[in-house]
Order: sequence, then C-alpha cells, then structure tokens
Amino acid sequence: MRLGSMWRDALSALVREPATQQYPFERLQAPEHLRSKLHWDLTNCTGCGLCAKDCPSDAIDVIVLDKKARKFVFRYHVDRCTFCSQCVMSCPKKCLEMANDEWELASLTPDDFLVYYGNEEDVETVLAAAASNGADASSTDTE
Amino acid sequence: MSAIAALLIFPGGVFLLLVGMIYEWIDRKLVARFQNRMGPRWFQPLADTIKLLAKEEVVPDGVDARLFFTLPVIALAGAMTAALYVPLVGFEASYSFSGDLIVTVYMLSLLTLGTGLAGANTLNRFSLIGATRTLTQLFSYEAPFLLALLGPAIVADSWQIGEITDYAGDHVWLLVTQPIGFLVALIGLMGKLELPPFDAPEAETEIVAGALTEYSGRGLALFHLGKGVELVIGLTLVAAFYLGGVTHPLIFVAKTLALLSILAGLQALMTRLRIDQTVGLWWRYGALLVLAQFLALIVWEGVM
Amino acid sequence: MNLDNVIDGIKTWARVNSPWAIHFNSGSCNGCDIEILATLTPRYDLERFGIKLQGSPRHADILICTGPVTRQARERLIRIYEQMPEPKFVVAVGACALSGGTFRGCYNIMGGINEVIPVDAYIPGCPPRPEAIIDGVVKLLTSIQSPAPVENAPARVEETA
Amino acid sequence: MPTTPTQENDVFRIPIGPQHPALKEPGHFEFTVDGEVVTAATLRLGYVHRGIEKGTEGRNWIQSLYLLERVCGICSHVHATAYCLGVEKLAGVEAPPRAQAIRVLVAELERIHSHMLWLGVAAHEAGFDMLFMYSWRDRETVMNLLEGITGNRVNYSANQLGGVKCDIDGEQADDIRVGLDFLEGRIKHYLDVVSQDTMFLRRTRGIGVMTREDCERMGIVGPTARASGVELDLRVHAPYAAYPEHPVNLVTATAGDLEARFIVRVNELFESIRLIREILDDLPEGDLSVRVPRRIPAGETISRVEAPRGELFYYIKSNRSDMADRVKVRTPTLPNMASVLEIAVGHQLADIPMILTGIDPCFSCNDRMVAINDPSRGEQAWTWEQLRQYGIEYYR
Ligand code: SF4
Ligand code: SF4
Ligand code: SF4
Ligand code: SF4
Ligand code: SF4
Ligand code: SF4
Ligand code: SF4
Ligand code: SF4
Repeated sequence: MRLGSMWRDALSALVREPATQQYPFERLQAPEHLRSKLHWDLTNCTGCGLCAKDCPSDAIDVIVLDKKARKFVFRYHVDRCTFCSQCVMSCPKKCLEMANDEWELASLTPDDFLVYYGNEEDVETVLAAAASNGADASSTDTE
Repeated sequence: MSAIAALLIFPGGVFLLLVGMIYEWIDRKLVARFQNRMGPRWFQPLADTIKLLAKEEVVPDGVDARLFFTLPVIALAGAMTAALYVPLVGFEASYSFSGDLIVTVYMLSLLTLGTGLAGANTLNRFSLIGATRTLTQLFSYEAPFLLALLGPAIVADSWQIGEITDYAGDHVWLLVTQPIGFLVALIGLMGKLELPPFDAPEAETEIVAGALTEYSGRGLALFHLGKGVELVIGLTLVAAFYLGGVTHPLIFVAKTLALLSILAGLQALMTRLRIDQTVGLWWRYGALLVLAQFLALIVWEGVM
Repeated sequence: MNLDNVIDGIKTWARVNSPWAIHFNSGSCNGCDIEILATLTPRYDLERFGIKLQGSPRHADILICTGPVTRQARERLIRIYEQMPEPKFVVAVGACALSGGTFRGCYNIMGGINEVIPVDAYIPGCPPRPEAIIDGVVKLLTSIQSPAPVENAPARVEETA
Repeated sequence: MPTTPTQENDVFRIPIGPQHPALKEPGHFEFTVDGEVVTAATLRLGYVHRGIEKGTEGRNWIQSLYLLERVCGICSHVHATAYCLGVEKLAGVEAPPRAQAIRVLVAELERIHSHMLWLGVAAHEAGFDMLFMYSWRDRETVMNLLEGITGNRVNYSANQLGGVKCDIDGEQADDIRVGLDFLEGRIKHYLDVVSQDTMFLRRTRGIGVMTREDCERMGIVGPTARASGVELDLRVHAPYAAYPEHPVNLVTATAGDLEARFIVRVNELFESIRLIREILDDLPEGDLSVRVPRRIPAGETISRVEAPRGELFYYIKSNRSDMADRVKVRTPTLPNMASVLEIAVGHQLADIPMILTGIDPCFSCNDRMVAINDPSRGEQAWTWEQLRQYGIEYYR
C-alpha cells in the first residue's frame, strides 16, 4: 500500500525534457517502410486493371484511352485509399509504389484528393471528358 | 471612487482575473510537466476566456433563462467581492472589518453554490447529477476549509483576516504548530475547487462536465474565471495564515506558488475519489483530526 | 471602424489559440479514434496548441469525426453538430470519414461525414498518423486565422461508376 | 434530487453513450440509478454496425481481408490472421514457417499495444491521468516498432493471403529488443502501481467481482475470464500459427475483481515480451508467402485465434467463387459486454466506467444481435415475422 506511487516519474519529468515532439515545428523522418501516398509509373503498365480489382476501397481507376497506344490514365482517390499496399502487391509489372514520406495529406477541400497520373495530354483528355459529360464521363475500364 | 477602482481594477477586477489566469496556467503547465508533456502556452487561459466570451451562448430548452444568465455573474461577483478582504499578492486588503474572515469564506462558497444551482437549473441528466454532487461536496468541504481557517483565528483571537495574518507574521509559522489544520486547509481548498482527485462533481468519464455540461460561451467563461479567482484567494489565505503571514510581496507570491505546485503534484498523483469516498474521507478522518486539534488549541489557550 | 477590426482580430486570435474539440465516432473501426486520443498524450501533446478534448458538445469548437457514418449514428451526428455553439468547425479524420473508405458499398453506411454535415478539414489515412492529424488541425487553424480567398462550396469530386 | 421530467415513475435513468467521454466509441448504456447506486442496466448496440459481414459477400477474397482487418483498429491484426488462417485452410495451403512466426510476432506486439492502451484508458476512467499519460507515452515505443516493421501504426496490413508482407531484418530485430527492454522495466513499474497504489486500489479492489461460475455461465472470455480463474487461452489450448513451436504460459488470477483484471493483463505483457524475444532468437528462414488461388475451393471452416480480449471466432464458407459465400465473425467483447449489465447492478454510478473498462470494451466489433436462449423459458425460436417486427422497432 502506497500513496502517490508515481511520484518518482513526476519528479524526474520535471527535470527532464518532455517526451513531446515538436511537430509541426520540427519534422522527424518517417520510418523507411511507412506506407503513404501511392505513385504510379506508366513505363511498364499494361492497363490490366488488376490493381483496381483488388483495391478494397475502390480507390483506383485505370482509365484506358487507347490500349494499343498504351494511353492510360491512372486516377487515384487519396480520400478512399486505406494505404494497405495491396495494389502494389497485385500489380504484375511493379508499376506501383507507395512513398514513405508523403503523409501530410490533409486538405480543406476534397478536390485535392483526386490525383491523376499519366501523360499530360491524356490526363487533359480525361479531365475534359469529365467536365463536358458530368459525373459519368470516364468509365473505368478494368479489363 | 477608490472603492470602484478597487473593485474593478486593483486588487479586484481585471488584475485579479489576470492573476487567476496566470495561476491556472501554472497549475496546468505543472500537471502537464509532471506527465512528461509540454503543456499549454502561457496565454492559454486568456485565449480560452476570450474565445468563450466571443462564442454563441446556447440557452437550452426548459431552463429558467434569467437564472441561467445571472448565476454565473453572481458566482463570479461573489468570488471577486471576497478578494477585497484578503491580502492579495501580499498587499494590504482593501477592506477590513472584524469578522471579514467569515464573510470571505461565504462569498467563496457562492461560486460553488452558483455552479450547483446552475446544474440543477437545466434538464440535462449529467448536469443534475453533477449538481447533486457539487452540493454534496460543498457541504462536506466547506466545513473543513472553514474549520482549518478557524484554527489560526482562535490562536490569534480574532475573526479579522488582517489581524490573523499579523499574528501569523509575528509567530512561528502556523504550519509548524498546526500541521493538521494546514493539511486540511489544503485538501479543503482542492475539494472546494473540485480539483482532481476531488473532481467527482465534474468527472468527465462519468457525467461529462457535471453541472456545467449545458453551459457554453459567456456563462462557462464566467464560471472558469470564478474558479481562477477562488484559487488565488484560497492560496492567499492558506499562505497568509499558515506560512508566516504577509511579508514582502515577492516572497509572498513565491509562497503561494509553492503551495500551488504542491496542489499540482497532488492532482497528478492521485486517483479520483468517488463522491462517497470523498465525503467519507472527510467525515471519517478529516473532521475528527481537526476537531482534535481544535480541542488541543482551546485547552492550550486556556492554559496560557 | 478600426476598433471593430481590433476586436475581430482579438476574437480570431482567441479562437485560433483555444480550439476545444469534441470527438464523435460515427461507426469507425477505432483505429482513427485511438490515434486521435494519442495526439493528446505526451509524445504529441495537442495541449501545446490549446486543444482540449471536451465531453460536452456545448463546450466545443471543433467536431472531430471518424467513421463512415452508419445509419444509426447519423441522427446523433447531426444532433451533436446542432448542439455545438457557433462558430464551429468540423474535421473529418480517416478514409472512412472522407468517403467511406473500405466500407464503401456496405449497406449500412452513409459514406462519409460530408454526406451528413458540412466539413471544414479532411485528413486522409487509415488511420492518419497522429502527426498527420496535427497537420490537418494546424491547416484548419491557419485557414481560420487568414481566411483564404473564398473557395466556398468545395465542388464535389465526381463519382465514377 | 430535483424533480424533472426525466424522472419517470420515480426512476432516474442515466444514458451513457453513444457520445460520451467514458466511451470513445458509440454504444449506448442506460443505467437506472437510485441516488448514486445503479439498480438496473440496459445496453443498446448497433451504432457501429456497418454491414461488414454482408460486405464480404460482394468483395473478392483479397479485398475482404482489408475489410475484415477494419472490423477493428485495436486488434486489427488478429482479425486478419483469423481470416487468413481460415481461407488458407479452405484453399489447402499453408503459410511458410517464417510467415507464421512473423504473424505471431506482430500479434504479440499488438497485444502489448492493446493492453497498454487499455491500461491507460482504464486509468483515465478512474481519474488517474498520470498513469494514462505514462502508459500511452510508453505505448508509443510499440507503435514505433509496429510502424517500422509493417508500415502503419494501426491497420498494419502485415498479413496477406498465404503469408505476410513484411519481413524482419537484423536491424529491426535489434530495435525490437531495445524497445522490449525498455518496456519491460516500465511494465514492472506499472505492475507495482496497479497493485500497490492505495488511491488506485480504492477504485479497483473488490469492485465488479465475477466468480468463476459467473464467467462460465455468461461465456466470458479472454483476460476478463482468466482474472476469475477460468483457464482458457487459445494460444495454449488450441495453438495456431507459430504458437505450437513457441508455447505460451497461461496467466490467471483468482480474485475476479477489477484489480485481478489489471494484474492479469499486465502479467500477460511479460509473457508477450518473453515470446517475442524467443521468436526473434529463432526466426525460421524461408519464404514470406505462398500463392493462394483467386477462387477458393468450396467448403466451410472455422478459425479461432486469441485476440487481446479473448477468443475470436471466424466461420468462413466458400462456394468456389472468388468471393466468400458467408463470413461470420464472433468477437470476444460481445459476450463480455453482457457481463457489465449484470455486475453493474448494486455498484456506485462512479464505478460504472471502471467496470465497463474492466472488460476492455470496444464496440466496433460487436454491433450485432445476440439472442440468448434461456432453456428455462422454453423454445425461443423467432419467426420471420417477429424478427422483422423486432428489426423495425429496433431501428426506429
Ligand atoms: S493502397 Fe490499398 S486502398 Fe490504397 S489504392 Fe492501393 S489497394 Fe487501394
Ligand atoms: S496492375 Fe499494374 S500493370 Fe495492371 S493496370 Fe495496375 S498498375 Fe498497370
Ligand atoms: S436483414 Fe434487413 S438490414 Fe439486414 S440485409 Fe436484410 S433487409 Fe437489410
Ligand atoms: S479510416 Fe481506417 S482506421 Fe480510420 S476508422 Fe476508418 S477503417 Fe478505421
Ligand atoms: S455485425 Fe459487427 S462486424 Fe459486422 S458489420 Fe456490424 S459491426 Fe461490423
Ligand atoms: S448481422 Fe445480419 S444484417 Fe448484419 S451483416 Fe450480418 S447478416 Fe447482414
Ligand atoms: S474486441 Fe473487437 S472492438 Fe475490441 S479490439 Fe478486438 S476487434 Fe476491436
Ligand atoms: S440463434 Fe439462430 S441465427 Fe443465432 S446463432 Fe443460433 S442458430 Fe444461428
């Protein structure tokens, strides 16, 4: 039976530096394996859509503009992504990669969460189609 | 003229509120440091107050609106009035008459009473329980605090704060001669202020925010300010009575701060008591001990 | 005129420096909730910014929401939002709170906080790291301090079939 | 007590939840009190019901893994493990030994994080914020380790069908050892605090007592039951993954009160630490995963693992498609929850949050309907009509 059995912690805390990290004033390096924002590399992508098929939260749309010419646009919904890296595992061509230091994704508007990867003109085509046709412009091609 | 100034600016009013906030900050900061955290910035209580004042005040359904608005004002005013009779930060009290000790203590109770009534005034079930607990605690902790202040009053043979502090200044620290009284005063003060471990009336995990659950904006700000003021006055009284009276302001402030750090330490190290334990603790041990010390004092006085 | 500006300035200052928060779980998996709680503990210590977690909606300025909003939690969410005094802000934390996350398509969810109440800041992640939550809150506070050139009514992200 | 409209027929009901500081999650308890003493309690769950089990029927096997992992963010890994073990059994494959060892390692780290989280929350409920802050400060050590190994602090996604995704190299192993050494010292200290601090014991000793018979009757599982002397731990009695190679010692206590629950959980931490060290010293070499077909052969199976809070049960049925035909989850907290209603009666209102945290409740996994068949009341089968009516009234 003791009263105030944590007094030793309390006293030593007074003389020691607090355990508090100074984020956002000081930013520590994130761990090497951290899973943050997804990145896509067009080079080897075949547009097979396996990544989208296994994504548990429907966060990927592989938009195939022209399969022969390998015109693909990769649309990534940051707000849906659960950062599980299943897409990275599923991609047979290793086109996907999760950055380890892009975790400061907060935003004041949901607009920022729609990320398009791909050649500039292709992305523009997709965006233009989306703008002219309203919501359903770009159909997701998964096969 | 000077009366108004005393009430509004110094030592009452603005000055007192600021001191109250500073003490509150020190308290919070110390608790945070004990917990190995950084804790709030120095202007935190000020920002909290201003923000609350600028916020919408929601009047819940089914309350008596007049009471809802006046209670916080009365509570704060009570605490402020009490300040006029105590030697704040080591300066002479602005007012003084024989028996002002009793008036001060009762003015201080006004805050607790106001909180309790405010809780009872709303229909919120947490507020109601909080109110019941607040009032229960009021009855069990007002008494020890008063009794603990009575000890010095008896030896000084006066009910006037000024005279008691003079007596305390001329003699050995009463902390040495009346240790039990000192302890009870300190614990009574924590009980009065509903600081942990005596915070059952506002136990967050049980009844949200107790009696003040329904208050937002201005009302909440006033109650908070009242608490800060009461903290300062309580510390001043205990320091003046038990720690060698009023001396140089700086030394006196240092003494109150030392007391504050003891309070902060107790807050950090203790587990919250249930309300029945809170009450039981006092009636079972506190009361008996103080009364024993009382008897001893009276006998001692008689012998002298 | 000038005095008004000064008073407004002071009010904003106080608001930015004393954001009291209330947390509501609208059907999340707890992951985000424990990370929110973690931001209060010594390593992150949100009290540095004056943030206190309050129990009563009446005392709060910021509503921190997690979860995809289940049908049962919907009413509660709205009620808590309405109980909060003005000015109030809503922060949605986690993939579920933003869009339903993995639970997208489950029959019992609304699919995000902003389907039910207006949201002021979005923090993606599943769950976001405590630092990311701090980042989001700081972004919100900065925007209150110096309101950005009004980008009001954020346009909805279009839904794909 | 002031008279108000909330008093109906002289009973005063206190709602706790769905939004309440004592519960970080939405559940709804209603306690009828007489003054400060609880005379009756009811529970209403359902705020977190998201339809996960149904959801698995529209997702492929891989997607379901992540959905089920998110039944809960506190013990996400055990859900994923139970599911993976089940699906692997159906598919007739077995994850390589190294994967099994890593699964157990992560599971034990998760147990440490979960128990420390609970220790802090329980202390917070008791109004002992000091212990809350310190145990959460030290918990960050485990979180760092988990984040370092798996890449996420909470929903680790360490599992994949057929194995694990993350490996442990020498440097990580050293990090883990350093972290564990630090934690071991701290946990010893916490054991002293919870078993000796007078003020804290006032809130735990003799409170919420459950006898062994009570536990068995109500089907209580996990540390809550072990604190009452029930010898039940799947890691010991039905070892899975790498537990057969690394046996666990059973931790029990007999008092059955809150104090015993604290002591059992804290002692389990030492056991976890020992186990992790053992696995690190003896990590099998080899692959991290095997291939699992996209279509799982038809069949049904059950899979049971010991979650931090007790037995977690999965029933999985496949009809040879790429989606589950039925997944049924039975989580440990659900039966434990019922015990609160029973032991709360007669206690002070102030003890309720403590009793509630004593079972380490978390709602996200148990928002489903329970029907307890009481044989003394005869047949209690519900007709479809009755069930429908019940549903309509419940959700109204
Ligand atoms: S990380 Fe997971 S949730 Fe995110 S896009 Fe990839 S598969 Fe989808
Ligand atoms: S799985 Fe890989 S190759 Fe296939 S579409 Fe996705 S990124 Fe491209
Ligand atoms: S039982 Fe009712 S709620 Fe559940 S799936 Fe069927 S219709 Fe929907
Ligand atoms: S975003 Fe992820 S971690 Fe957060 S509540 Fe949803 S499923 Fe859980
Ligand atoms: S029954 Fe439970 S696991 Fe299934 S969806 Fe509802 S809350 Fe989730
Ligand atoms: S409990 Fe019933 S309604 Fe809910 S997910 Fe399971 S089957 Fe569907
Ligand atoms: S028992 Fe359920 S809610 Fe609790 S931690 Fe485990 S999965 Fe989560
Ligand atoms: S009561 Fe009926 S539905 Fe529920 S588990 Fe038993 S048999 Fe199944």
